[in-house]
Amino acid sequence: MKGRVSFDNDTCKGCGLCVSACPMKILALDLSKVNKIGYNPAYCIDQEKCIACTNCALMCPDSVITVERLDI
Amino acid sequence: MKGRVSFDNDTCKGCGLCVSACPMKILALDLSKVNKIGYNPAYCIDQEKCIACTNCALMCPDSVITVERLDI
Amino acid sequence: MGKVLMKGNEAIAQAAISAGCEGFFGYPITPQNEVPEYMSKYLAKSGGVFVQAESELAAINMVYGAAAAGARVMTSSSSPGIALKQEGISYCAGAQLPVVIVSISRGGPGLGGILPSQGDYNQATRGGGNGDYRVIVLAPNGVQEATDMVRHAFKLADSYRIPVMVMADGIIGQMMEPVEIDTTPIPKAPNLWAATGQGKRAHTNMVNSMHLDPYELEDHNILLNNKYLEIAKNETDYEKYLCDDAEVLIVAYGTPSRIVKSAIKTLREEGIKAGLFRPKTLVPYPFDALHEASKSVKFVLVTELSMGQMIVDVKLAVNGLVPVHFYGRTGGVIFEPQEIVDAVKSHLGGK
Amino acid sequence: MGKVLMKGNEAIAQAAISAGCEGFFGYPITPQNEVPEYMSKYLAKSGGVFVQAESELAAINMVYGAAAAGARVMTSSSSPGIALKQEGISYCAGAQLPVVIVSISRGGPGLGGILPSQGDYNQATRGGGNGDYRVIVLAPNGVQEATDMVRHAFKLADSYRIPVMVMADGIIGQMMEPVEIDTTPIPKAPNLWAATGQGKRAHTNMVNSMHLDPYELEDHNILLNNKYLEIAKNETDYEKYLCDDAEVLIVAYGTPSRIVKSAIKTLREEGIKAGLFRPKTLVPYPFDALHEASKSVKFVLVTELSMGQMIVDVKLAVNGLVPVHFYGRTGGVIFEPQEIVDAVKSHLGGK
Amino acid sequence: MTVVFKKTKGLTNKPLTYCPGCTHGIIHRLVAEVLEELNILDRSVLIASVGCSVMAYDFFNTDCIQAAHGRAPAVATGVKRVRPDSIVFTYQGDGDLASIGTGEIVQAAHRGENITVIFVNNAIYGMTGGQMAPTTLPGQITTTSPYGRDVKTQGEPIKMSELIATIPGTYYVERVMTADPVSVRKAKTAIKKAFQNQVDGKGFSMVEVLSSCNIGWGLSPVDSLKYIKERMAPYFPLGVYKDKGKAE
Amino acid sequence: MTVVFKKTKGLTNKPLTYCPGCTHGIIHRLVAEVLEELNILDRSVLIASVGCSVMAYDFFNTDCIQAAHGRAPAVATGVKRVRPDSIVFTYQGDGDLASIGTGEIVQAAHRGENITVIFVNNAIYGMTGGQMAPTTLPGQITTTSPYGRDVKTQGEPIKMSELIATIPGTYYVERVMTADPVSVRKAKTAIKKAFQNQVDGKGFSMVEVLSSCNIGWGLSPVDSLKYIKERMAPYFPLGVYKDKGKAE
Amino acid sequence: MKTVKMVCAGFGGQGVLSMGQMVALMAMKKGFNTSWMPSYGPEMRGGTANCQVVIDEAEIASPIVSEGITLLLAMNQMALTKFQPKLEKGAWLIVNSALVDTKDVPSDVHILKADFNAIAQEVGNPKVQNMAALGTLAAHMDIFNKQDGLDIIEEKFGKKNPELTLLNQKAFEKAYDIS
Amino acid sequence: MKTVKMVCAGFGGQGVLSMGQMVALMAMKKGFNTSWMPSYGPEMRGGTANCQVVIDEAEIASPIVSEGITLLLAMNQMALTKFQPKLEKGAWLIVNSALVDTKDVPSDVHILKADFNAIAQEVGNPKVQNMAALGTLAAHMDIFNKQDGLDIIEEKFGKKNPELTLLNQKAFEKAYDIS
Ligand SMILES: Cc1ncc(C[n+]2csc(CCOP(=O)(O)OP(=O)(O)O)c2C)c(N)n1
Ligand SMILES: Cc1ncc(C[n+]2csc(CCOP(=O)(O)OP(=O)(O)O)c2C)c(N)n1
Ligand code: SF4
Ligand code: SF4
Ligand code: SF4
Ligand code: SF4
Repeated sequence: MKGRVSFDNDTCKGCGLCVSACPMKILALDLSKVNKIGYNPAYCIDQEKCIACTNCALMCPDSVITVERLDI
Repeated sequence: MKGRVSFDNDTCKGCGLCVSACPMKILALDLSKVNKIGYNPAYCIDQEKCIACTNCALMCPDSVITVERLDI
Repeated sequence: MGKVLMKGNEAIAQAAISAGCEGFFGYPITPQNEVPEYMSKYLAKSGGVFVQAESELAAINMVYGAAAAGARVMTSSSSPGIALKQEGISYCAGAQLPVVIVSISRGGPGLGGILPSQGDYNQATRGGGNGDYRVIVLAPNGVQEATDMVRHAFKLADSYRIPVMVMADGIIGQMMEPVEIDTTPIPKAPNLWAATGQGKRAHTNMVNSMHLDPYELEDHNILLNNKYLEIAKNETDYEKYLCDDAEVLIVAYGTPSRIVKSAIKTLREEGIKAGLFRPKTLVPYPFDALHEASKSVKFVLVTELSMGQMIVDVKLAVNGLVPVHFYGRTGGVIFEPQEIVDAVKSHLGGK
Repeated sequence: MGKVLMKGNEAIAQAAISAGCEGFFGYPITPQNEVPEYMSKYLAKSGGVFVQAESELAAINMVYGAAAAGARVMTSSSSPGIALKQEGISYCAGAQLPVVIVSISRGGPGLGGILPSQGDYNQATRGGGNGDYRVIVLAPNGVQEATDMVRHAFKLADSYRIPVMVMADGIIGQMMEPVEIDTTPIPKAPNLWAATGQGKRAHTNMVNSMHLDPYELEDHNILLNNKYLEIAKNETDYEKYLCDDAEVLIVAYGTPSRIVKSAIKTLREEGIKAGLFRPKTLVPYPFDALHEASKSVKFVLVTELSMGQMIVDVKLAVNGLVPVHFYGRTGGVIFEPQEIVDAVKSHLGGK
Repeated sequence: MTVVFKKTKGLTNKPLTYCPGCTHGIIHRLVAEVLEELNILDRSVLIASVGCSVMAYDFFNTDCIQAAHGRAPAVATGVKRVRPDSIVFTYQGDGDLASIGTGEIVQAAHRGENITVIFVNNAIYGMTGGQMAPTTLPGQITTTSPYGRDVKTQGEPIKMSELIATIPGTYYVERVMTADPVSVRKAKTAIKKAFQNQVDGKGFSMVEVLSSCNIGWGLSPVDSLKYIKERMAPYFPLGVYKDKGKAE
Repeated sequence: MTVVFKKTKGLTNKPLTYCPGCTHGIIHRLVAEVLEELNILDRSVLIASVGCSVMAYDFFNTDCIQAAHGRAPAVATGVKRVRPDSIVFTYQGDGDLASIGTGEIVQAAHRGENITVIFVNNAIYGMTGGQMAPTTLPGQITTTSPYGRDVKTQGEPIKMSELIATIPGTYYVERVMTADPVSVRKAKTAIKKAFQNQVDGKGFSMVEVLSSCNIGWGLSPVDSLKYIKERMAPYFPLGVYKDKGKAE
Repeated sequence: MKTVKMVCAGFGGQGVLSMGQMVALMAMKKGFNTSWMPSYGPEMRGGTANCQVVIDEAEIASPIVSEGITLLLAMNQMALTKFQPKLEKGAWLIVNSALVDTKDVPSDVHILKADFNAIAQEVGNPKVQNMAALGTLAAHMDIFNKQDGLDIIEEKFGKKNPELTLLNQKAFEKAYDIS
Repeated sequence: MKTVKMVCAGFGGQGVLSMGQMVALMAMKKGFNTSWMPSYGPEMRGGTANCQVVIDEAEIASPIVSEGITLLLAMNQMALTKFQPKLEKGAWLIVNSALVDTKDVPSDVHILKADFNAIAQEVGNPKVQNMAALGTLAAHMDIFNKQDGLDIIEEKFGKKNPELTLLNQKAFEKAYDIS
């Protein structure tokens, strides 16, 4: 694991832009949940693979995403 | 004489644009006259030299000038 | 054609098409967007021209040009957009052009809000354009009347060569009601004055609002004023509802007048004889009829969706005969019948 | 500093500079051109900013921006130009910005003429911007008063956070009269609300006229209205001239009021007791004082350089007490004292 | 004798109200001659604007509409759209077209309106007494740039032909001048083309004419012509800025 | 762990009111990040315009002024002239800047106002329900071009960066987009430059950002990004249109 | 007849606006006065929508239903939360039981529930949940019968798309029958 | 004192506007109320100009002199033609005899003539003809004396250009003395 991505779930609008931006294809919308504002929020299906490229965060219109990098 | 130039005196505003446009330098303002609208009108001092180039008429903002050419 | 359920804005647009509108020039603004949208879809199909102008300013000036060229034309907008049209409206009035302006008003001032309001009464009736001029202002109380008035507006514009405004609150623009749109063709007055290219005419035509000589401009103003007096004589219109035996006269226009009617029913059930006076033309205002109607009442209550603008015309009409009170809500808030009932009762006081 | 002979427009500009005007944004239009011209020459020298805007629309929005940033600012224009500013004025009023607007009016409607007129009374007092709002309107009767009122306008704008218009006819703009311009500094009200960059402030500032929630917008409208009521209580101003024993009351404002004074002298010489009531604030209008003054007269004669616009306010004030008559010239024609004398006599009739 | 030059029928008999030597008069004549030569006087509708040429409706022998300051292209749009067979042209100064009317001219070009625009650039507001225009030259003294136009605070003069040429809807733009007989002849050719384009249904055409305002500039009429050539033309280069016809 | 990306302090905590996937949000963030990085949040004054971003005053952590439709550059002029030390920027849509506000944007550039303009071109009027904008693509269906934009009667889309670049007063213009992480990074660089120019007193800078309106376009958020790249960018080529800094 | 003051509210995609329109249309066909008023403007963004339908024998006083709602269709929880305080006593509430929890609704309100999602799913298209709601509504309101609903659906979709008509009618009928 | 209602009219270059201003200035210095009003606007074009000066002990009623002119300065024939019908009985008329023919002026008007062009020529600058006119005017009007005129010229031109002051004063004096 090089990176970690976390979501401020209740501000996510489920637009999926992060999902399509992730080069590792590790993001998805959680169709099983509806958040406070009525959307299926995005989540990371495999944190291990995150390379902390910040692409998802760059594309998120609602500043939902925080990205951290493993300090080695 | 190749041409003849005539002026509608009472519409002339004495601006002198024709005078400066004439390649033959045969036009002038008549300082001895004041026309109906209060200006010194332009006139031709030497009709003989007119070459009917229409430069004067082209430059007259008030369409005061008529130019004729001698038919030979 | 029977009744159909239609959104006010669309019905207004369709009414204009049925009236033979040849050109529509407008700009988007809530809550009137369906007018240009409908026009973009259907006007060209019936031989007219739709142009989305770059602004309200451009729109009113396109209308000015098209009307000057003799076409039957319309524009529409809402509050800040109508503010931007003021210079152009003054030009149209000055040049005596028949144009129809639809105003679907919302809350102000400034950007304000987008919900229904009657805060643009002054804007419509006193203008804000410069100089002595008047435009006719019609105020419908629902979708059906809005379509009828739009058609009527074209007739008036044509026959008096004057801008006519149809002013409706955002409710009328946005709601759907059953409506039947008259499709009778409206003949056009001959417009021999129009600037269409000289053609075979003996003289050239000129459309203009400038008169540099003060005496000429004064004559022109007198001519405009005489025209207005003529219009006031012929075209003033209003509705009276249960006024004959009324002890309380409520004055309201537009959609709120319907709320007032329902309040009047309640009041009458409780033994209070209230009546409604509803101006249908805001310019010319039914001063005389309202004066008459106020003669036998205890007081007049003016109700508006504003802080009180029409009240000035009501006071002018009543001219001191009886007290004139006011009840209003504003900003997009719409009063309930009960609020009117309560207001009437409070002014009746210890009775 | 003693009296100097100055053109009205230049004196107005100088008065603004003396009042500490920090920014002027305007656009040329006759008959107010000397205002921006003077400003371009002298305002920067006294530390202010002069910008020739690309249009009246831009000018009023520059003023809006500069005022929102806390500066003391002014714009000026004439009839069609003021029409174009209506949306912006409504924004200024909505956002509660202290701005001064000078209107030097000419004949209308449309392009009209350039000679003096009072046909913009409605434009000034009823706006044409959208929504419920008021601006204060001051009406000077000459160059001296114009300068005094411009300075006063800045004070009022500041202390009430409201647009203030100084409306003068083209005569005042164009003529020269002896004038002494007060140079006392006018302290600025603290404008903690201004958007100047957050700096060390704990919170950010926001200047805005939009309120999407109707109840919020209603509260805002009520706030604006309360402010206006406060202004009406404190700031209403007028002049009475020979009113105490008057049997005829003439109402006039601006330069024409001086012509009326001279007519009154003639009338009194002929044994007719006439008096002048001159509103100095058109908004707020001196309704109560005029009502009082009309109590003991036979009739009221309203005189305007228009087809009759202020007459509406006069009628509201008189409220049916006595007849209200009208005499006006328009289009740039200015009445002579004798015309007023004749009008009074004709209404006195068989007397 | 054959008449080789006489006043065009495109102008009325009313004396022009321009100051002596003002080249508005030359431009009027050129336009009128073109309308006469193209035989479209009876189809033409002039949209007069606000500026010294506000009364152009008195001078052109065509139907006319007087437009609000800056709005002539919008008015022209209204006319042309409902009367597509008429020949519609605006006649506008630099205050009118390049300042208050910026939006209208840009957007008429953007829509590709099939109209003709005669843009008279005299680098000043003539009518209102010589205030600065957007085209006033750097350092030029006017009544609102009394110390000379300061490009730091008042900007560098705008170049409308260049600007309008970038708009995809524009069909033809050329800048000409009225400084001498040669340039006047060229100006006429450009104006003719701008009208011919409209006759042929090609779309938006504009001719910018560098013109004089001797009163506003404080120069003699003759010196003003020199000023056009020596001061204005270098800043506002003459030439064709767009011609879709050439590209076709 | 080091945080390599988190929400900027340049934005407030209020949730954005834009539709899901609307790239207005990305542009907001980029601007806010730049203000934070340049350390000018406390000097900045946002001029919010009328459009979907009308409530931008709620989202930026700066002083704000809400301007009338199209007039933001005039409002910005007013602010900047009386408060030259503040950093003044407008945030405008294509209806606001390229239609009703054409005059104001052109003339602010013409005067060389030292302000920064963020121009969000989404080829449609989002706020009012998806009407045609001057930048709507040929054939694009909107609520006022229900049969697709017809270039014959509605013109070809206007290219504002190209147009503004012709104005002598303009210092810097670049067109960028928000179609993918790479273009978003480039967009930020451009925006930063546009603000740096203002800090350095250089003059008028504008960044045109091709943005999405998935609701107005009737596409999914992800497809909208494709539309930007594949449909918009070819018509509105990305790149620097003017940079006086380079020329210096 | 007592004035019907109805509000239909839900997410953007749930078809509440057109459902309200069809109620008004049915009322019109039956000879009643009626009005339909949408919420409009920026608040539409973010995915909630509502409309107000008034039905009356007399002229419609106000098309705005701000208080005294007699009939509420709540297609999601937010809708219920927003409009419940404005229900009048004895009002009717129609909810999509799949998404809405009614435990906090006061007892003086008559609740009609059905799982519109399930019905739509059964019929084969999740989009027709609004027609299922229309079915429940028609079953409840005296002034409408089953045929009115089927006819209005026919009228609305008939020409364009017979298949869609059938689908919608099926959803309507299913809900009508179980109500 | 009877109200002075004066009109100064002539060609654009003849300096009638500033001449009128100096009359108003003199009046102000003398403690009178006064106003000066120019003709303005497009009619200025084409080279005619005029202004109106009112002087009064009481407040100035109207600064516009449209009728009842008591004093007319006509610097050219057009000026006389235009304003003569508006002269009141017993009015004073000052004309530039070089350019203006007064044969049609009614006998109830007092005419003061001088060749202002000639005077200006003598002094050496044709532009100062307006100061010559001022001289004639000052000589005629009770409220002014010679020194008033000399002072006002000093004040107006003094700082900028002492030479010009002298020139103007000379023209003024010459005309004053022969009047
Ligand atoms: C709305 C409006 N604003 C201002 C004016 C005043 N005005 C008349 S002409 C003019 C400018 C004219 O300059 P330009 O267009 O360059 O033409 P020119 O007179 O130089 O030929 C202005 C500002 C007006 N009539 N209307
Ligand atoms: C004077 C005026 N005209 C019209 C409107 C209505 N209006 C609000 S936003 C808008 C257009 C917004 O489109 P755009 O600028 O492209 O921004 P977007 O919503 O797409 O972000 C319009 C026309 C208004 N508020 N004021
Ligand atoms: S981009 Fe942002 S809002 Fe969109 S799904 Fe991802 S986290 Fe949610
Ligand atoms: S026609 Fe030519 S030669 Fe003859 S006068 Fe005119 S300019 Fe001179
Ligand atoms: S002011 Fe200038 S532009 Fe106007 S007519 Fe005179 S010279 Fe021509
Ligand atoms: S309407 Fe379009 S531009 Fe507006 S917020 Fe929604 S997606 Fe964004």
